[in-house]
Amino acid sequence: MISFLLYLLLAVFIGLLYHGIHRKVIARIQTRPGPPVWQEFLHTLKFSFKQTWIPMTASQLMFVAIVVIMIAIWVGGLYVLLTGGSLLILFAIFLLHKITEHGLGLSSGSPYGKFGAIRSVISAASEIPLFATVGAIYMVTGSLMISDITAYEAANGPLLLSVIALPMAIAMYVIVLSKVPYNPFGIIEAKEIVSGNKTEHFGVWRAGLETGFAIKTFVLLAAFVTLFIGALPLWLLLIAMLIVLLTMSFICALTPMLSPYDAVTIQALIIGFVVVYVVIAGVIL
Amino acid sequence: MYNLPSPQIEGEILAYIPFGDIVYYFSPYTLVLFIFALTFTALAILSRPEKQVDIAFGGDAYYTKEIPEKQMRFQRFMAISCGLATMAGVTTGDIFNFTLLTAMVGICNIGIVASVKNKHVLDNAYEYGILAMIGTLPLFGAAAIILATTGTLSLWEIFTPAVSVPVIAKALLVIGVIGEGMAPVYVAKAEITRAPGAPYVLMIHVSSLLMFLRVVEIIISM
Amino acid sequence: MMMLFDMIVYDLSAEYEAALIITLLCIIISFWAVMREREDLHRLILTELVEIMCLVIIALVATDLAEALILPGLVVGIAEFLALSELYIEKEGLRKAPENVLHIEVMDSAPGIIAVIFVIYGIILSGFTGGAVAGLGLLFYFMCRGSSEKREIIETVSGYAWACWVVAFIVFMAVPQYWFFGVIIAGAGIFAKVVAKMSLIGTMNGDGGEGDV
Amino acid sequence: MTGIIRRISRILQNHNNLVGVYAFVVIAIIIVGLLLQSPLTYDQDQLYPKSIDKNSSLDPYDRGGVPFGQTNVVSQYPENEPYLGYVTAYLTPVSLWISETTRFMGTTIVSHPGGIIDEILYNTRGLDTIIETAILFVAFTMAMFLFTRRREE
Amino acid sequence: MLVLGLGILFIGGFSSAFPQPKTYINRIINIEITSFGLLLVMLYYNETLALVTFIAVTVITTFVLVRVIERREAA
Repeated sequence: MISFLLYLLLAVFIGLLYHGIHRKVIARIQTRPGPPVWQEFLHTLKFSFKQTWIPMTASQLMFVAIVVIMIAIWVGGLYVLLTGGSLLILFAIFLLHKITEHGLGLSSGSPYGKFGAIRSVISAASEIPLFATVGAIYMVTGSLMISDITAYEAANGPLLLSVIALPMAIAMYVIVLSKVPYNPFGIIEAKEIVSGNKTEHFGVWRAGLETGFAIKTFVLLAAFVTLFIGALPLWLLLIAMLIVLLTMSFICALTPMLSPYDAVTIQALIIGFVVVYVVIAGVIL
Repeated sequence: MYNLPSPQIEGEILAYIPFGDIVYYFSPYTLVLFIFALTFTALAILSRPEKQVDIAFGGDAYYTKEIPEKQMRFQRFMAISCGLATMAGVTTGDIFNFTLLTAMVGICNIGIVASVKNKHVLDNAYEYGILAMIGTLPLFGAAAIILATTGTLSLWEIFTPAVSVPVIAKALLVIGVIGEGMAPVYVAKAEITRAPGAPYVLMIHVSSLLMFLRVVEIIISM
Repeated sequence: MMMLFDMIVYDLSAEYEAALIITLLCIIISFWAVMREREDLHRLILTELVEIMCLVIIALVATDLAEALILPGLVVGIAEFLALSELYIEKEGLRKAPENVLHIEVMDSAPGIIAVIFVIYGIILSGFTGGAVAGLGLLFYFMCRGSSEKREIIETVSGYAWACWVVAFIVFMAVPQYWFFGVIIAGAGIFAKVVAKMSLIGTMNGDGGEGDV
Repeated sequence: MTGIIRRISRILQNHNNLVGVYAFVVIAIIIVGLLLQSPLTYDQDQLYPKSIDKNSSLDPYDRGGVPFGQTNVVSQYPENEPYLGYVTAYLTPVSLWISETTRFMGTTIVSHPGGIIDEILYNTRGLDTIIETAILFVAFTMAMFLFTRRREE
Repeated sequence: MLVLGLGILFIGGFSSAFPQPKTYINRIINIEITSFGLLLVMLYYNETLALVTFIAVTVITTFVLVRVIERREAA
């Protein structure tokens, strides 16, 4: 229990730090000085001590509850990842995150939040087929327990190097990419709708959200590394996560934000390709 | 007898509740989904709807939309039924029961927005409704084909490796749930969530995603 | 003694697949029509075609279980159908009441007798099917006579019937030794429930106009 | 490439195309499914199998058994239903009378409380019926709400 | 009888999918033909209870439909 709490603190710390690094790298690629890497920390701390209230137009209880739920599901996700639970639960949590995104936007009554929430539903279209990868992983490893998958990798080498699993890794990469800030698919928080679904959450609520997002980034990156490379010692895991994140920073820095429906179409095409691949592989195997 | 033949997918069974041939069960996976559905149903019961802010174009004016009391009660009723159906749907251990609950989720989802007096929302709700209705064919069709080819409806029996379910039934089941809950079919669903009444409208998304998560588990285990 | 009866036990393996493939072809046709259709009301009508195809697939299984599954399938169909048609009227804003197109002479004289026949047969049938049949009779009656003030009573009845049903279910699950009690309550409850729902449709016929005008 | 993506997005984002796209996907799945695995063999070992006794006055629903005694019914989990088969053989006095006087009212009798369908609908798969009446309930509430509101205006 | 039922189902399905002329009433009548196919299939498998219920319910669906069409024509 104590060790889990320590991991949780680490996840928050690393997640916020990586967000900062992400911003810094993007800024440098775009030849801007960019904020210091500790910026996200400072943000969160600052928000924690700001004046806080609930907007009059909001659905009061939900406005608060949704922040709590958001943090809770990702803590749960971290727990599943650490205990080597079922991969299916991890992905369920990933999808539940879409619901909280939706709820965040809806609960405030603000039109910007509403737009963000609607876009969150739109983008759900492309992220749901992610389950094709889960099915494919089951086909390859014969188990969906994360502990079994890492054991499989220890015996047979990383999944990333196997021909069957490579397209799944690509699809998964696209999915994780769509969850880091400033990504080309990030239509939910696009700047033309202010901050999208986060617009009305400020003060402590915003600090809570940032914490939740930090855990989310940590869990997703760690899951990606664990799934496709294998169980690594902590320091190696962190380095691998950072490398994955850096590749994403490059993509984020160099691509424009897509229009909402195009973002969905592109993601859906990528994942549709993977589904076809999985089906064909399944028939041949 | 009530043990999953392949616990490495969703974990060991924690508890089960028998209702005759239909047995509900909790595995770690279904428990997570159940708790989530429960949370959002509680939210729908407890929280008041938000007052959606609309900007009047051509000026600085804005106004908030209030939901009439009667309509709010109706929406809440629909959202709660939807939540109950979802809670049952994610824990059921019977394929036909699952399809029935999915159909119920579909009709409740339409009900949540049916009371909104907005032509755009109603148009989309109608499209959704048509989709939900023709979605019952793949849904029940899949259940019937499974029954005919395997001779059982219980998920435990179907999950055993000895029982092979035809690909067409699996695919029809998935597409049926997609049609009912409209999980990835996004257009109309995104548009109907423009309706005011956040805790209830959110239920549309919650229920359809949870049903989809459940069907994924069923498909992988089959 | 039993040997004398000619017992038929189905051997379906031969015909099931062929029948299923033909049904699937029919389904493809109906979905093709849905795909081509652009008009909303035509789509609504086509969904009924789709429902029928759905029932055929279930019917092909041909066990008692299949038959028990057809009944829920039917009900889901009619329920969604009714809700959607109301939604259609709402969305198109069809507020104007129609002149009674279906007004023929039979509708003035027949309803009493026909309703009584249907209701009696429905009571004899009782249970689910009986409810549908009796409800049909009442529907016909209300539809012809046009009655709106009884709606609240009917709604209340259907609420109690539903409660009855749930009680019966609990009896079956919690105290199975009183199964007999359960059967009777359930039969009566589901009967009343279905009758009430069906006759509600009948009272809805007038719809907003003629009762008040 | 961008052109294609734009065109696909434009089709998908129009809600009038939604049903058409869905129908197309279903057709595609049926065709592909049939091609992939055409022998859909019927499993002989079914739950609640039928046997038709043409000479019984309960035809086509005579499943044998003694009233208030166990009858053989193939259900999924018989241990959950200690009184399985009791309902199947029970006839109310009215239905008993009908069955003794006529020979062609089997359907009428069996839909009367007591019969294999009741066994399934009430006892073994009672929850299905609950859900299905709940669907009916919800859909009617929705229709009545819209109807009443329109009437009040 | 099964063959006949499926045949009627097919013909009815086809004619209600592509009715000539394409009016609401025409389509509904064609759907009634299809439902006869279903009735024959049910009869073949001795599913008489389902058959009776189906007959009762089809009347209601048709009724609901006709009501909607009436209103549409009136508007």
